Amino acid sequence: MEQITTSMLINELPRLILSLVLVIAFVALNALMLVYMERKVAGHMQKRLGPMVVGPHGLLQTLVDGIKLMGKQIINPEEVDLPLFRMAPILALVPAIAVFAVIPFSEKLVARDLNAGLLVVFAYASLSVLAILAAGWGSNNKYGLIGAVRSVAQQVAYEIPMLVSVLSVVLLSHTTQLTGIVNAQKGMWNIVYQPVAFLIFFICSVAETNRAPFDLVEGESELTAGFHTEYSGMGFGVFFLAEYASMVVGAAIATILFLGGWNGPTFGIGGALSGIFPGVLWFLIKVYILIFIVMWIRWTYPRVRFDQLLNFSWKVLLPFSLANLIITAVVTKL
Amino acid sequence: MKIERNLEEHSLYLNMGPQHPSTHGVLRVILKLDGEYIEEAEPVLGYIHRMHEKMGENRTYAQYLPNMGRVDYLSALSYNQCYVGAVERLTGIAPPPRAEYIRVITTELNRLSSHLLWFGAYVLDLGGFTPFLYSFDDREHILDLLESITGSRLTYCYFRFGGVSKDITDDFITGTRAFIKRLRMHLPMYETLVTKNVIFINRVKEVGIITPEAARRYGVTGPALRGSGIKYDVRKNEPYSIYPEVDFDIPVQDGCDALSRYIVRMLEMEQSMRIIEQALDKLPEGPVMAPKVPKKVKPPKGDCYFAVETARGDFGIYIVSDGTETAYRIKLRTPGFSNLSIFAEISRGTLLQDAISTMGSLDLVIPEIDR
Amino acid sequence: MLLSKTKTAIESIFPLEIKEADYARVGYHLEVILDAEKVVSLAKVMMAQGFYLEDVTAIDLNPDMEVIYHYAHTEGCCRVTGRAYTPRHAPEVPTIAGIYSGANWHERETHDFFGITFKDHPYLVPLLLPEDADFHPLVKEDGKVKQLKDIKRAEVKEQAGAPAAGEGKPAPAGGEKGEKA
Amino acid sequence: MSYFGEIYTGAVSLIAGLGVTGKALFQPTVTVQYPWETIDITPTFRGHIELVTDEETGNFKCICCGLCQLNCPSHCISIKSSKPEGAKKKALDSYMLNFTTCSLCGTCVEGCPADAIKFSDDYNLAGFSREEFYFDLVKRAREEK
Repeated sequence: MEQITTSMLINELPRLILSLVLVIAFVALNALMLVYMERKVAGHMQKRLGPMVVGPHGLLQTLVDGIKLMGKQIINPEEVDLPLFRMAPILALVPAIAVFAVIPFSEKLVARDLNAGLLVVFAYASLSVLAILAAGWGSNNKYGLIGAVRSVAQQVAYEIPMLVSVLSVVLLSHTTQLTGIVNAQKGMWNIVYQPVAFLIFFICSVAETNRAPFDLVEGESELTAGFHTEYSGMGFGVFFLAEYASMVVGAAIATILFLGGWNGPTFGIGGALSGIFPGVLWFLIKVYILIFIVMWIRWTYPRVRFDQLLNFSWKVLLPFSLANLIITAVVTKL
Repeated sequence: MKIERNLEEHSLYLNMGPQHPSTHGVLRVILKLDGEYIEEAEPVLGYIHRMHEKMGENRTYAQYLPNMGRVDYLSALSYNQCYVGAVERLTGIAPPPRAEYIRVITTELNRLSSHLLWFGAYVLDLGGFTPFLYSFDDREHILDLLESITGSRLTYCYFRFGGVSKDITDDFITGTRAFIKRLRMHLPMYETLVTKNVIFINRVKEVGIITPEAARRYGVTGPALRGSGIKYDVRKNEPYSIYPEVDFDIPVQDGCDALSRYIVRMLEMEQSMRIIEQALDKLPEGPVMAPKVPKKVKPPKGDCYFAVETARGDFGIYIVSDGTETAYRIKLRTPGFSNLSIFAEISRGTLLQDAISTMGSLDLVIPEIDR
Repeated sequence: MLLSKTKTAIESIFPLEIKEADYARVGYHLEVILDAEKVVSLAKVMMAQGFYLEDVTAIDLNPDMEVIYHYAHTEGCCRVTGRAYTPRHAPEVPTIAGIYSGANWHERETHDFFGITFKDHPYLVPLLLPEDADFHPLVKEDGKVKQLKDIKRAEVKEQAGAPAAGEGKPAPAGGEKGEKA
Repeated sequence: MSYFGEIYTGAVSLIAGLGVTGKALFQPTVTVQYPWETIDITPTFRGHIELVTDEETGNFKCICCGLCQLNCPSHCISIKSSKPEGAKKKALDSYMLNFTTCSLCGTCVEGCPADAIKFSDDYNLAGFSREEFYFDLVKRAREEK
């Protein structure tokens, strides 16, 4: 470990601030775009048009919605646990933003290229459950409480197969540094070697972000709005922002681990395409395709039942991911 | 029936409704929960009670007709049919055959629209948003068709004592045939999207078990009863109007669960389409109103009961006349009332999410329950 | 067949109270007129015969309120109407909620509307009316309430005139072709 | 069914579901952008009622018999009429429709012996107060002219 010195801090400070500003801007912009995209995708899947009024094809709709949310009164219901209640939205957003510190958008475009990047990602990601628990418990609402309790069980159940499936990627690339994992995929993307792990990881990341069909935490048909029932204005808005931020994180990690990160397709006929776009663009294209699939899933399926959700994780995902890990370990040692 | 609150226990009392996304209107259910398991459920009614029965005593027979569209706004024409049927039985007015055919065609279209709405709303209850809009897209065509005949889109007041208020047009007939063709094409799509979906099946299978014995104790009727393996349909058991002249089946499933009730309704849509097609083929010429209907309907003294099969079950009207222009007593026996009364029993011991899918599978329309 | 079977079953307990009704005109086959205490034994018979309860309701009459039980069968077409009378000033009927669970709500509703007390009812509080309602909307005002004879069909004449008189009338339910079948 | 069989059929059903919504994504939408686009109202549409004027004389067809007022289940019609001196027929002074309680059942139009009232096709009704829906049909008909 290097010794942290004052001069180092001074040298690093501009870079840190720049990264922070860029990441926050990226997250906010993404949320605006993704909400618009979600509404358009949902609309067209349902033979509707989606937002059409504000701006050309409703492009400015989410911006206006955001402004409206900011203008709303922030209500603190009686008998809430005020510190927890107010802290929860921030607690949800901060880890989602902090994760971006280690995500490499391209070879150079990474705020901090840690050698244990993958671990940092999962450490931060598991914090989100705390935020939901704080929100549900703090708001002194029975729907919120049930939602929060569901969230804990769900996160515990889905984190394990997710980590196990990621381990097999680590076995392949011999590193937990995210740039290292991407570089290891120069020749061939991991999805080709690890389709099962990819599928498990993808399902788990949908569940981790509490997106339909795994959105039991908010499950509006039984829990009205689950953990954020009592939130108004920007309190709700920040949760919303956090949800979309963690959606991007999930898709980004999946891209890095399985879809070759910023690498264009270097195999088959795709090899010719690789040079067309710069690395960042390749990365973002893959991320948005994954996000589109998440949306597609959301607007197609009904919500699963809670016990079945847990059963699916413990009885299907976990055995499959473990088997996959063992097979990978054996094959790489051969 | 009543939930006693005991603060010593570690139970959670959850007040679901009267404003709740899944109670379809203003139904309130007090739930006593142990974790997510329901220990007791107590439905609380009356939030949209309008005392339709009292209105019947204060209005003339003709003036009470518009009320029928408001009792159950989703199958208003079945209610129209029951009421005019009861008054016709009481007074001895006989509608001409063409009117009877038109009544059946429009009522079955109305049943289709009710089932389509239920399908969408049920999947919405289970968290699937998209099928809801697909079924509304189809339902909109029925509403357009019925609007072109009756003049309203939801609370129809179309049948009259001794006939119907307006003859159907050729446009309506071609439109109906085109719609049936369209719906036949769309039903397999619903099947792929919902019926076969593994998440959906897991949500409804073996959920909300209504045993045939319990169904009889509570007086459950309609698709909820037919999902418990009992082949009872007023249209077959006690045929009225022109139902004996058309060929149709009564779909029955014996799973006793929400899935069976779901499948019964989906199969019923096909049967409704068959009835409409046959009725359109056989549609006789002639007037649509009986020749001598008095301006003021004044049935003789006496009582009479008339029952029809609505989209939700057996709806009966019991009229007691004292020989004047207004009824002495009108009793509306609504199917939803009995169907909901079983909810407390079948939801006991199930998960909160199962209660939602059970409630949805009963196809509740609260105004009809509260009257 | 169902009809005759039901009739025999009811007759074995209520030989005097049972009457056959003209289905085409009134929409039910059998009518059982009982003392208020006997509604439970009728419910037991109906349960044993496989009937389900359509509804429980009442009519406000002077001097006795009429409580009505509609039963129907799922395996054919047979409707039975039970009628019991209870004094208007203090209406009271035993509950049948112990036999037909569905009667629980129907009786609560009737209690709301008419103020009829159902003896031994497990939970007789307002169902459709507000919890603190102290009125019964379907109880008629004193001037408007009628007697039983005012709402009954003039049957005496018809019976005297034998079936011929009934057939001579313009078919009462001629439009309901199905019912003749 | 076996463990793997269940997973397989489940996965197939899920993919088939994605196919349905995916196809819909590229199908034309059915939305009508309401304030800018409208659909035609059917001729049978039952809006609120309007007075019919006789094309020859330009007077209202109403003969002031009061049947509509009598037939209305919700008592939302009230007519005032007078008989000017020397005239043969009664003349309509005011025809008030309380649209807040009207249930659009059409009993009034059906019962009218002179065919003097009809349904309008006005479905864009909005207002800020209850009073805006107490329609004076005589005034409305004159304004329309």
